[in-house]
Amino acid sequence: MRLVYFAAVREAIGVASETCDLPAHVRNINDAIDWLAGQSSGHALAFQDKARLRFALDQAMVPLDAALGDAHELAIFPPVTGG
Amino acid sequence: MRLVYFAAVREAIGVASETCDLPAHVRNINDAIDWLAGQSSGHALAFQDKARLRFALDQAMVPLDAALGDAHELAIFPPVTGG
Amino acid sequence: MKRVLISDEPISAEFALSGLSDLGGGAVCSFTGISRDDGGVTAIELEHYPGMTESSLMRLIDEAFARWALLGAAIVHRIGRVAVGEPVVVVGAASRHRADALEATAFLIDRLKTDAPFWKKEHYADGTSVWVDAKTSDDDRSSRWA
Amino acid sequence: MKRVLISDEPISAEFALSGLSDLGGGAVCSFTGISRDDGGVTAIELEHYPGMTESSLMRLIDEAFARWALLGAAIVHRIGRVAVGEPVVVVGAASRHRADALEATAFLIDRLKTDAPFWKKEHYADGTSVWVDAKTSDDDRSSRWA
Repeated sequence: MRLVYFAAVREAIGVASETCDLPAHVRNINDAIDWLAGQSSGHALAFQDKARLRFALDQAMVPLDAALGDAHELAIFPPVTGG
Repeated sequence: MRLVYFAAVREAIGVASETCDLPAHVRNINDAIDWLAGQSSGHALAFQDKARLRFALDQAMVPLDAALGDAHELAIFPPVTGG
Repeated sequence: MKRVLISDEPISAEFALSGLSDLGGGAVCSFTGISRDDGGVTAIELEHYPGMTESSLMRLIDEAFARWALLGAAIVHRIGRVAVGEPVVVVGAASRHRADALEATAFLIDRLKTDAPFWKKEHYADGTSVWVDAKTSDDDRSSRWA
Repeated sequence: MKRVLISDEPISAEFALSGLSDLGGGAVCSFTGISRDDGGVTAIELEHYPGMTESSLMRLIDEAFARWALLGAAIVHRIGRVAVGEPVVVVGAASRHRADALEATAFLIDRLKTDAPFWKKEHYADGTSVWVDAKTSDDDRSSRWA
Protein backbone atom coordinates (compact mmCIF):
# COMPACT_ATOMS: atom_id res chain seq x y z
CA MET A 1 0.00 0.00 0.00
CA ARG A 2 1.17 3.50 -0.79
CA LEU A 3 1.33 5.75 2.27
CA VAL A 4 1.39 9.53 1.98
CA TYR A 5 2.05 12.02 4.75
CA PHE A 6 1.47 15.76 5.02
CA ALA A 7 2.50 18.70 7.18
CA ALA A 8 3.76 17.82 10.70
CA VAL A 9 3.23 14.09 10.05
CA ARG A 10 5.45 14.26 6.95
CA GLU A 11 8.09 16.24 8.85
CA ALA A 12 8.13 13.83 11.81
CA ILE A 13 8.48 10.76 9.57
CA GLY A 14 10.95 12.46 7.25
CA VAL A 15 9.43 11.27 3.96
CA ALA A 16 6.39 12.45 1.98
CA SER A 17 5.42 8.94 0.88
CA GLU A 18 6.48 5.31 1.10
CA THR A 19 5.20 1.93 -0.03
CA CYS A 20 4.67 -0.81 2.59
CA ASP A 21 3.51 -4.41 2.54
CA LEU A 22 1.16 -4.28 5.50
CA PRO A 23 0.89 -7.58 7.43
CA ALA A 24 -2.29 -9.61 6.92
CA HIS A 25 -3.72 -8.78 10.38
CA VAL A 26 -3.88 -5.09 9.45
CA ARG A 27 -7.54 -4.66 8.42
CA ASN A 28 -8.42 -1.05 9.17
CA ILE A 29 -6.68 2.29 9.55
CA ASN A 30 -6.29 1.92 13.31
CA ASP A 31 -4.39 -1.36 12.75
CA ALA A 32 -2.23 0.33 10.12
CA ILE A 33 -1.35 3.22 12.42
CA ASP A 34 -0.40 0.84 15.24
CA TRP A 35 1.82 -1.20 12.93
CA LEU A 36 3.40 1.85 11.27
CA ALA A 37 4.17 3.39 14.69
CA GLY A 38 6.60 0.53 15.26
CA GLN A 39 8.57 1.13 12.07
CA SER A 40 10.74 4.02 13.32
CA SER A 41 10.98 6.61 16.07
CA GLY A 42 9.75 9.17 13.51
CA HIS A 43 6.63 7.12 12.82
CA ALA A 44 6.09 6.66 16.57
CA LEU A 45 6.35 10.42 17.11
CA ALA A 46 4.05 11.23 14.18
CA PHE A 47 1.34 8.82 15.34
CA GLN A 48 1.54 9.23 19.12
CA ASP A 49 -1.80 11.09 19.35
CA LYS A 50 -4.32 9.37 17.07
CA ALA A 51 -7.03 11.87 18.02
CA ARG A 52 -5.01 14.55 16.21
CA LEU A 53 -4.73 12.58 12.97
CA ARG A 54 -6.98 12.54 9.93
CA PHE A 55 -7.09 9.96 7.13
CA ALA A 56 -7.95 9.63 3.48
CA LEU A 57 -8.29 6.35 1.61
CA ASP A 58 -7.79 6.75 -2.12
CA GLN A 59 -8.23 10.51 -1.57
CA ALA A 60 -11.56 10.34 0.32
CA MET A 61 -11.66 11.35 3.99
CA VAL A 62 -12.49 8.39 6.26
CA PRO A 63 -12.57 7.74 10.04
CA LEU A 64 -9.94 5.84 12.05
CA ASP A 65 -11.96 2.61 12.02
CA ALA A 66 -12.41 2.51 8.24
CA ALA A 67 -11.49 -0.82 6.64
CA LEU A 68 -8.56 -0.64 4.22
CA GLY A 69 -10.33 -2.97 1.75
CA ASP A 70 -8.48 -2.89 -1.54
CA ALA A 71 -7.55 0.79 -1.39
CA HIS A 72 -4.25 1.71 -3.02
CA GLU A 73 -3.38 4.88 -1.10
CA LEU A 74 -3.66 5.77 2.58
CA ALA A 75 -2.96 9.41 3.50
CA ILE A 76 -2.28 10.36 7.12
CA PHE A 77 -2.18 14.01 8.17
CA PRO A 78 -3.14 16.56 10.84
CA PRO A 79 -6.53 18.34 10.75
CA VAL A 80 -6.59 20.61 7.69
CA THR A 81 -5.94 24.36 8.02
CA GLY A 82 -6.42 25.88 4.56
CA GLY A 83 -8.27 28.97 3.44
CA MET B 1 -42.37 73.74 3.27
CA ARG B 2 -40.39 72.24 0.45
CA LEU B 3 -41.98 69.07 -0.99
CA VAL B 4 -39.98 66.60 -3.04
CA TYR B 5 -41.34 63.66 -5.03
CA PHE B 6 -39.70 60.62 -6.54
CA ALA B 7 -40.41 57.88 -9.04
CA ALA B 8 -44.13 57.22 -9.77
CA VAL B 9 -45.18 59.95 -7.30
CA ARG B 10 -43.05 62.50 -9.17
CA GLU B 11 -44.42 61.34 -12.52
CA ALA B 12 -48.06 61.49 -11.37
CA ILE B 13 -47.67 65.02 -9.96
CA GLY B 14 -45.55 66.22 -12.87
CA VAL B 15 -42.92 68.07 -10.85
CA ALA B 16 -39.92 66.87 -8.83
CA SER B 17 -40.37 69.48 -6.12
CA GLU B 18 -42.51 72.43 -5.07
CA THR B 19 -42.78 74.81 -2.14
CA CYS B 20 -46.13 75.13 -0.35
CA ASP B 21 -47.45 77.16 2.57
CA LEU B 22 -49.31 74.41 4.38
CA PRO B 23 -52.41 75.58 6.32
CA ALA B 24 -52.12 75.82 10.10
CA HIS B 25 -54.29 72.75 10.74
CA VAL B 26 -51.74 70.54 8.95
CA ARG B 27 -49.75 69.07 11.84
CA ASN B 28 -48.49 65.71 10.64
CA ILE B 29 -47.68 63.94 7.38
CA ASN B 30 -51.15 62.41 7.11
CA ASP B 31 -52.69 65.92 7.27
CA ALA B 32 -50.22 67.12 4.64
CA ILE B 33 -51.06 64.26 2.27
CA ASP B 34 -54.80 64.90 2.63
CA TRP B 35 -54.36 68.61 1.93
CA LEU B 36 -51.94 68.06 -0.98
CA ALA B 37 -54.32 65.52 -2.57
CA GLY B 38 -56.77 68.38 -3.11
CA GLN B 39 -54.28 70.56 -4.99
CA SER B 40 -54.55 68.86 -8.43
CA SER B 41 -55.75 65.69 -10.11
CA GLY B 42 -52.08 64.66 -10.32
CA HIS B 43 -51.64 65.03 -6.57
CA ALA B 44 -54.89 63.11 -6.00
CA LEU B 45 -53.67 60.28 -8.24
CA ALA B 46 -50.22 60.17 -6.63
CA PHE B 47 -51.62 60.01 -3.10
CA GLN B 48 -54.69 57.80 -3.62
CA ASP B 49 -53.18 54.82 -1.78
CA LYS B 50 -51.40 56.07 1.34
CA ALA B 51 -50.35 52.53 2.28
CA ARG B 52 -48.09 52.52 -0.79
CA LEU B 53 -46.32 55.75 0.13
CA ARG B 54 -43.19 56.34 2.17
CA PHE B 55 -41.99 59.60 3.72
CA ALA B 56 -38.84 61.37 4.75
CA LEU B 57 -38.68 64.54 6.86
CA ASP B 58 -35.45 66.45 6.35
CA GLN B 59 -34.06 63.29 4.73
CA ALA B 60 -34.89 60.87 7.55
CA MET B 61 -37.50 58.15 6.98
CA VAL B 62 -40.60 58.66 9.17
CA PRO B 63 -44.08 57.09 9.45
CA LEU B 64 -47.33 58.58 8.16
CA ASP B 65 -48.30 59.94 11.59
CA ALA B 66 -45.01 61.81 12.15
CA ALA B 67 -45.45 65.45 13.20
CA LEU B 68 -44.07 67.98 10.73
CA GLY B 69 -42.60 70.09 13.54
CA ASP B 70 -40.26 72.65 12.04
CA ALA B 71 -38.91 70.38 9.29
CA HIS B 72 -37.94 72.13 6.08
CA GLU B 73 -38.32 69.30 3.57
CA LEU B 74 -40.96 66.58 3.21
CA ALA B 75 -40.24 63.85 0.66
CA ILE B 76 -43.02 61.56 -0.58
CA PHE B 77 -42.24 58.48 -2.62
CA PRO B 78 -43.08 54.81 -3.26
CA PRO B 79 -41.30 52.03 -1.33
CA VAL B 80 -37.64 52.00 -2.38
CA THR B 81 -36.33 49.49 -4.92
CA GLY B 82 -32.58 50.02 -5.20
CA GLY B 83 -29.72 47.56 -5.24
CA MET C 1 -12.16 52.81 5.89
CA LYS C 2 -15.72 53.79 5.05
CA ARG C 3 -16.61 54.52 1.42
CA VAL C 4 -19.93 55.58 -0.12
CA LEU C 5 -20.13 56.49 -3.77
CA ILE C 6 -23.06 57.23 -6.08
CA SER C 7 -22.06 57.11 -9.74
CA ASP C 8 -23.80 57.86 -13.01
CA GLU C 9 -20.89 56.19 -14.82
CA PRO C 10 -20.34 52.42 -14.99
CA ILE C 11 -19.03 50.96 -11.73
CA SER C 12 -16.82 47.95 -11.09
CA ALA C 13 -16.25 45.61 -8.16
CA GLU C 14 -12.49 46.14 -8.47
CA PHE C 15 -12.80 49.89 -7.97
CA ALA C 16 -15.48 49.65 -5.28
CA LEU C 17 -13.41 47.22 -3.22
CA SER C 18 -10.00 48.78 -3.78
CA GLY C 19 -8.27 49.31 -0.46
CA LEU C 20 -10.38 46.81 1.49
CA SER C 21 -7.66 44.18 1.01
CA ASP C 22 -4.96 46.44 2.44
CA LEU C 23 -6.32 47.06 5.93
CA GLY C 24 -4.43 44.23 7.61
CA GLY C 25 -7.51 42.00 7.80
CA GLY C 26 -7.73 38.38 6.79
CA ALA C 27 -11.17 38.60 5.19
CA VAL C 28 -12.81 40.62 2.44
CA CYS C 29 -16.34 39.82 1.33
CA SER C 30 -18.29 41.49 -1.44
CA PHE C 31 -21.64 41.41 -3.21
CA THR C 32 -22.32 42.72 -6.69
CA GLY C 33 -25.86 43.27 -7.94
CA ILE C 34 -26.22 43.14 -11.71
CA SER C 35 -29.02 44.40 -13.98
CA ARG C 36 -30.91 41.30 -15.14
CA ASP C 37 -32.67 40.52 -18.42
CA ASP C 38 -36.02 39.77 -16.76
CA GLY C 39 -38.74 39.15 -19.33
CA GLY C 40 -37.34 41.37 -22.07
CA VAL C 41 -35.85 44.17 -19.96
CA THR C 42 -33.23 46.03 -22.01
CA ALA C 43 -32.14 48.52 -19.36
CA ILE C 44 -33.04 49.77 -15.94
CA GLU C 45 -33.08 53.37 -14.79
CA LEU C 46 -32.26 54.34 -11.24
CA GLU C 47 -33.56 57.48 -9.58
CA HIS C 48 -32.35 58.51 -6.13
CA TYR C 49 -32.72 61.19 -3.46
CA PRO C 50 -29.49 63.20 -3.59
CA GLY C 51 -28.13 63.88 -0.13
CA MET C 52 -30.37 61.41 1.67
CA THR C 53 -28.92 58.58 -0.41
CA GLU C 54 -25.37 59.23 0.72
CA SER C 55 -26.32 59.75 4.36
CA SER C 56 -28.52 56.64 4.48
CA LEU C 57 -25.75 54.49 2.99
CA MET C 58 -23.18 55.91 5.42
CA ARG C 59 -25.61 55.22 8.26
CA LEU C 60 -25.82 51.58 7.12
CA ILE C 61 -22.03 51.36 7.18
CA ASP C 62 -21.91 52.95 10.63
CA GLU C 63 -24.47 50.42 11.85
CA ALA C 64 -22.43 47.56 10.37
CA PHE C 65 -19.33 48.87 12.18
CA ALA C 66 -21.31 48.94 15.42
CA ARG C 67 -22.52 45.34 14.98
CA TRP C 68 -19.39 43.61 13.65
CA ALA C 69 -15.62 43.93 14.07
CA LEU C 70 -14.93 45.59 10.73
CA LEU C 71 -11.81 47.21 9.34
CA GLY C 72 -13.58 48.70 6.33
CA ALA C 73 -16.79 48.78 4.33
CA ALA C 74 -17.78 50.22 0.97
CA ILE C 75 -21.01 50.81 -0.92
CA VAL C 76 -20.91 51.96 -4.55
CA HIS C 77 -24.28 52.38 -6.29
CA ARG C 78 -25.03 53.24 -9.89
CA ILE C 79 -27.73 55.76 -10.83
CA GLY C 80 -29.24 56.66 -14.19
CA ARG C 81 -29.65 54.24 -17.08
CA VAL C 82 -27.94 50.86 -16.63
CA ALA C 83 -27.81 48.34 -19.48
CA VAL C 84 -28.60 44.69 -18.77
CA GLY C 85 -25.50 42.88 -17.50
CA GLU C 86 -23.91 45.94 -15.88
CA PRO C 87 -23.33 46.23 -12.13
CA VAL C 88 -25.95 48.26 -10.24
CA VAL C 89 -24.41 48.03 -6.79
CA VAL C 90 -21.26 46.73 -5.12
CA VAL C 91 -21.01 46.36 -1.35
CA GLY C 92 -18.01 45.02 0.51
CA ALA C 93 -16.59 44.60 3.98
CA ALA C 94 -13.18 43.77 5.44
CA SER C 95 -12.46 42.22 8.84
CA ARG C 96 -9.81 40.21 10.67
CA HIS C 97 -11.95 37.07 10.80
CA ARG C 98 -14.33 35.92 8.11
CA ALA C 99 -17.64 35.78 9.98
CA ASP C 100 -17.71 39.56 10.40
CA ALA C 101 -17.12 40.38 6.73
CA LEU C 102 -19.54 37.70 5.51
CA GLU C 103 -22.39 38.80 7.79
CA ALA C 104 -21.79 42.52 7.33
CA THR C 105 -21.90 42.13 3.54
CA ALA C 106 -25.27 40.35 3.68
CA PHE C 107 -26.54 42.99 6.14
CA LEU C 108 -25.42 45.89 3.91
CA ILE C 109 -27.11 44.62 0.75
CA ASP C 110 -30.27 43.42 2.55
CA ARG C 111 -30.77 46.72 4.36
CA LEU C 112 -29.79 48.82 1.33
CA LYS C 113 -32.70 47.22 -0.56
CA THR C 114 -35.26 48.46 1.97
CA ASP C 115 -33.66 51.57 3.49
CA ALA C 116 -31.82 53.50 0.78
CA PRO C 117 -33.82 55.95 -1.38
CA PHE C 118 -33.37 54.45 -4.85
CA TRP C 119 -36.15 53.67 -7.31
CA LYS C 120 -35.83 51.37 -10.29
CA LYS C 121 -37.66 51.58 -13.60
CA GLU C 122 -37.49 48.78 -16.17
CA HIS C 123 -37.25 49.66 -19.85
CA TYR C 124 -38.44 47.17 -22.49
CA ALA C 125 -37.52 46.64 -26.13
CA ASP C 126 -40.91 48.00 -27.30
CA GLY C 127 -40.19 51.36 -25.68
CA THR C 128 -42.46 50.89 -22.68
CA SER C 129 -41.23 51.20 -19.12
CA VAL C 130 -42.55 50.40 -15.68
CA TRP C 131 -41.55 51.24 -12.10
CA VAL C 132 -40.47 48.14 -10.21
CA ASP C 133 -42.60 47.20 -7.20
CA ALA C 134 -40.92 46.66 -3.85
CA LYS C 135 -40.71 42.97 -2.93
CA THR C 136 -42.02 41.53 0.32
CA SER C 137 -39.09 39.07 0.15
CA ASP C 138 -36.77 42.07 0.48
CA ASP C 139 -38.69 43.25 3.54
CA ASP C 140 -38.38 39.77 5.03
CA ARG C 141 -34.63 39.60 4.50
CA SER C 142 -34.12 43.12 5.81
CA SER C 143 -36.14 42.49 8.98
CA ARG C 144 -33.85 39.55 9.85
CA TRP C 145 -31.34 42.23 10.87
CA ALA C 146 -33.73 44.20 13.11
CA MET D 1 -19.72 27.52 -14.64
CA LYS D 2 -17.64 25.62 -12.10
CA ARG D 3 -14.00 26.62 -11.60
CA VAL D 4 -11.35 25.13 -9.30
CA LEU D 5 -7.78 26.34 -9.49
CA ILE D 6 -4.73 25.66 -7.31
CA SER D 7 -1.96 28.15 -7.95
CA ASP D 8 1.62 28.54 -6.76
CA GLU D 9 1.63 32.03 -8.28
CA PRO D 10 -0.12 35.06 -6.74
CA ILE D 11 -3.90 34.97 -7.19
CA SER D 12 -6.41 37.81 -7.50
CA ALA D 13 -10.11 38.17 -6.84
CA GLU D 14 -10.57 39.70 -10.32
CA PHE D 15 -9.17 36.62 -12.05
CA ALA D 16 -10.87 34.13 -9.74
CA LEU D 17 -14.28 35.73 -10.28
CA SER D 18 -13.94 36.51 -13.99
CA GLY D 19 -16.94 35.17 -15.85
CA LEU D 20 -19.23 34.94 -12.81
CA SER D 21 -20.74 38.33 -13.70
CA ASP D 22 -21.59 37.23 -17.23
CA LEU D 23 -23.91 34.29 -16.53
CA GLY D 24 -27.13 36.31 -16.70
CA GLY D 25 -27.56 36.36 -12.93
CA GLY D 26 -28.31 39.37 -10.78
CA ALA D 27 -25.98 38.45 -7.93
CA VAL D 28 -22.29 37.70 -7.51
CA CYS D 29 -20.82 37.21 -4.05
CA SER D 30 -17.20 36.58 -3.17
CA PHE D 31 -14.91 36.02 -0.23
CA THR D 32 -11.15 36.62 -0.23
CA GLY D 33 -8.95 35.24 2.54
CA ILE D 34 -5.71 37.15 3.05
CA SER D 35 -2.51 36.17 4.81
CA ARG D 36 -2.46 38.11 8.11
CA ASP D 37 0.39 39.57 10.13
CA ASP D 38 -0.52 37.68 13.32
CA GLY D 39 2.09 38.21 16.02
CA GLY D 40 5.08 38.73 13.77
CA VAL D 41 4.20 36.33 10.96
CA THR D 42 6.14 37.32 7.82
CA ALA D 43 4.77 34.66 5.47
CA ILE D 44 2.69 31.51 5.46
CA GLU D 45 3.39 28.35 3.55
CA LEU D 46 0.62 26.16 2.21
CA GLU D 47 1.02 22.46 1.59
CA HIS D 48 -1.72 20.44 -0.10
CA TYR D 49 -2.65 16.96 -1.31
CA PRO D 50 -2.42 17.10 -5.11
CA GLY D 51 -5.39 15.42 -6.75
CA MET D 52 -7.49 15.18 -3.61
CA THR D 53 -7.41 18.97 -3.24
CA GLU D 54 -8.97 19.57 -6.64
CA SER D 55 -11.57 16.82 -6.26
CA SER D 56 -12.57 17.93 -2.75
CA LEU D 57 -13.00 21.55 -3.90
CA MET D 58 -15.06 20.45 -6.91
CA ARG D 59 -17.17 18.31 -4.59
CA LEU D 60 -17.84 21.40 -2.43
CA ILE D 61 -18.96 23.28 -5.54
CA ASP D 62 -21.18 20.38 -6.60
CA GLU D 63 -22.74 20.34 -3.14
CA ALA D 64 -23.32 24.10 -3.30
CA PHE D 65 -25.05 23.67 -6.68
CA ALA D 66 -27.24 20.97 -5.15
CA ARG D 67 -28.25 23.20 -2.22
CA TRP D 68 -28.73 26.58 -3.90
CA ALA D 69 -29.88 27.89 -7.28
CA LEU D 70 -26.45 28.81 -8.62
CA LEU D 71 -25.32 29.83 -12.08
CA GLY D 72 -21.62 29.54 -11.28
CA ALA D 73 -19.08 29.05 -8.53
CA ALA D 74 -15.31 29.35 -8.32
CA ILE D 75 -12.62 28.44 -5.82
CA VAL D 76 -9.04 29.59 -6.37
CA HIS D 77 -6.50 28.64 -3.69
CA ARG D 78 -2.87 29.59 -3.39
CA ILE D 79 -0.20 27.05 -2.40
CA GLY D 80 3.46 27.48 -1.47
CA ARG D 81 4.87 30.53 0.25
CA VAL D 82 2.47 33.50 0.58
CA ALA D 83 3.68 36.85 1.91
CA VAL D 84 1.60 38.69 4.49
CA GLY D 85 -1.11 40.75 2.78
CA GLU D 86 -1.47 38.46 -0.26
CA PRO D 87 -4.67 36.53 -1.02
CA VAL D 88 -4.65 32.88 0.04
CA VAL D 89 -8.07 31.93 -1.26
CA VAL D 90 -10.89 33.44 -3.29
CA VAL D 91 -14.33 31.83 -3.45
CA GLY D 92 -17.28 33.19 -5.36
CA ALA D 93 -20.80 32.30 -6.47
CA ALA D 94 -23.28 33.71 -8.98
CA SER D 95 -27.06 33.35 -8.88
CA ARG D 96 -30.23 35.04 -10.12
CA HIS D 97 -31.24 36.21 -6.65
CA ARG D 98 -28.89 37.33 -3.94
CA ALA D 99 -29.70 34.90 -1.11
CA ASP D 100 -28.28 31.95 -3.07
CA ALA D 101 -24.93 33.59 -3.89
CA LEU D 102 -24.54 35.00 -0.35
CA GLU D 103 -25.23 31.71 1.39
CA ALA D 104 -23.26 29.58 -1.08
CA THR D 105 -20.20 31.82 -0.63
CA ALA D 106 -20.30 31.43 3.16
CA PHE D 107 -20.83 27.68 2.74
CA LEU D 108 -17.88 27.32 0.35
CA ILE D 109 -15.36 29.10 2.58
CA ASP D 110 -16.65 27.52 5.82
CA ARG D 111 -16.50 24.00 4.42
CA LEU D 112 -13.22 24.57 2.59
CA LYS D 113 -11.62 25.34 5.96
CA THR D 114 -12.53 21.92 7.41
CA ASP D 115 -12.77 19.66 4.33
CA ALA D 116 -10.05 20.59 1.84
CA PRO D 117 -6.57 19.08 2.33
CA PHE D 118 -4.45 22.18 2.87
CA TRP D 119 -2.02 22.74 5.73
CA LYS D 120 -0.67 26.10 6.77
CA LYS D 121 2.72 26.86 8.34
CA GLU D 122 3.54 30.28 9.76
CA HIS D 123 7.01 31.73 9.23
CA TYR D 124 8.39 34.34 11.64
CA ALA D 125 11.00 37.06 11.27
CA ASP D 126 13.48 35.16 13.47
CA GLY D 127 13.51 32.25 11.03
CA THR D 128 11.32 29.93 13.10
CA SER D 129 8.13 28.39 11.76
CA VAL D 130 5.18 26.51 13.18
CA TRP D 131 2.29 24.49 11.76
CA VAL D 132 -1.04 26.18 12.41
CA ASP D 133 -3.48 24.26 14.62
CA ALA D 134 -7.00 23.65 13.35
CA LYS D 135 -9.55 25.89 15.10
CA THR D 136 -12.62 24.58 16.86
CA SER D 137 -14.38 27.76 15.69
CA ASP D 138 -13.86 26.55 12.11
CA ASP D 139 -15.41 23.18 13.00
CA ASP D 140 -18.36 25.00 14.54
CA ARG D 141 -18.95 27.16 11.46
CA SER D 142 -18.56 24.21 9.11
CA SER D 143 -21.01 22.06 11.05
CA ARG D 144 -23.71 24.72 10.64
CA TRP D 145 -23.97 23.43 7.05
CA ALA D 146 -24.32 19.75 7.96
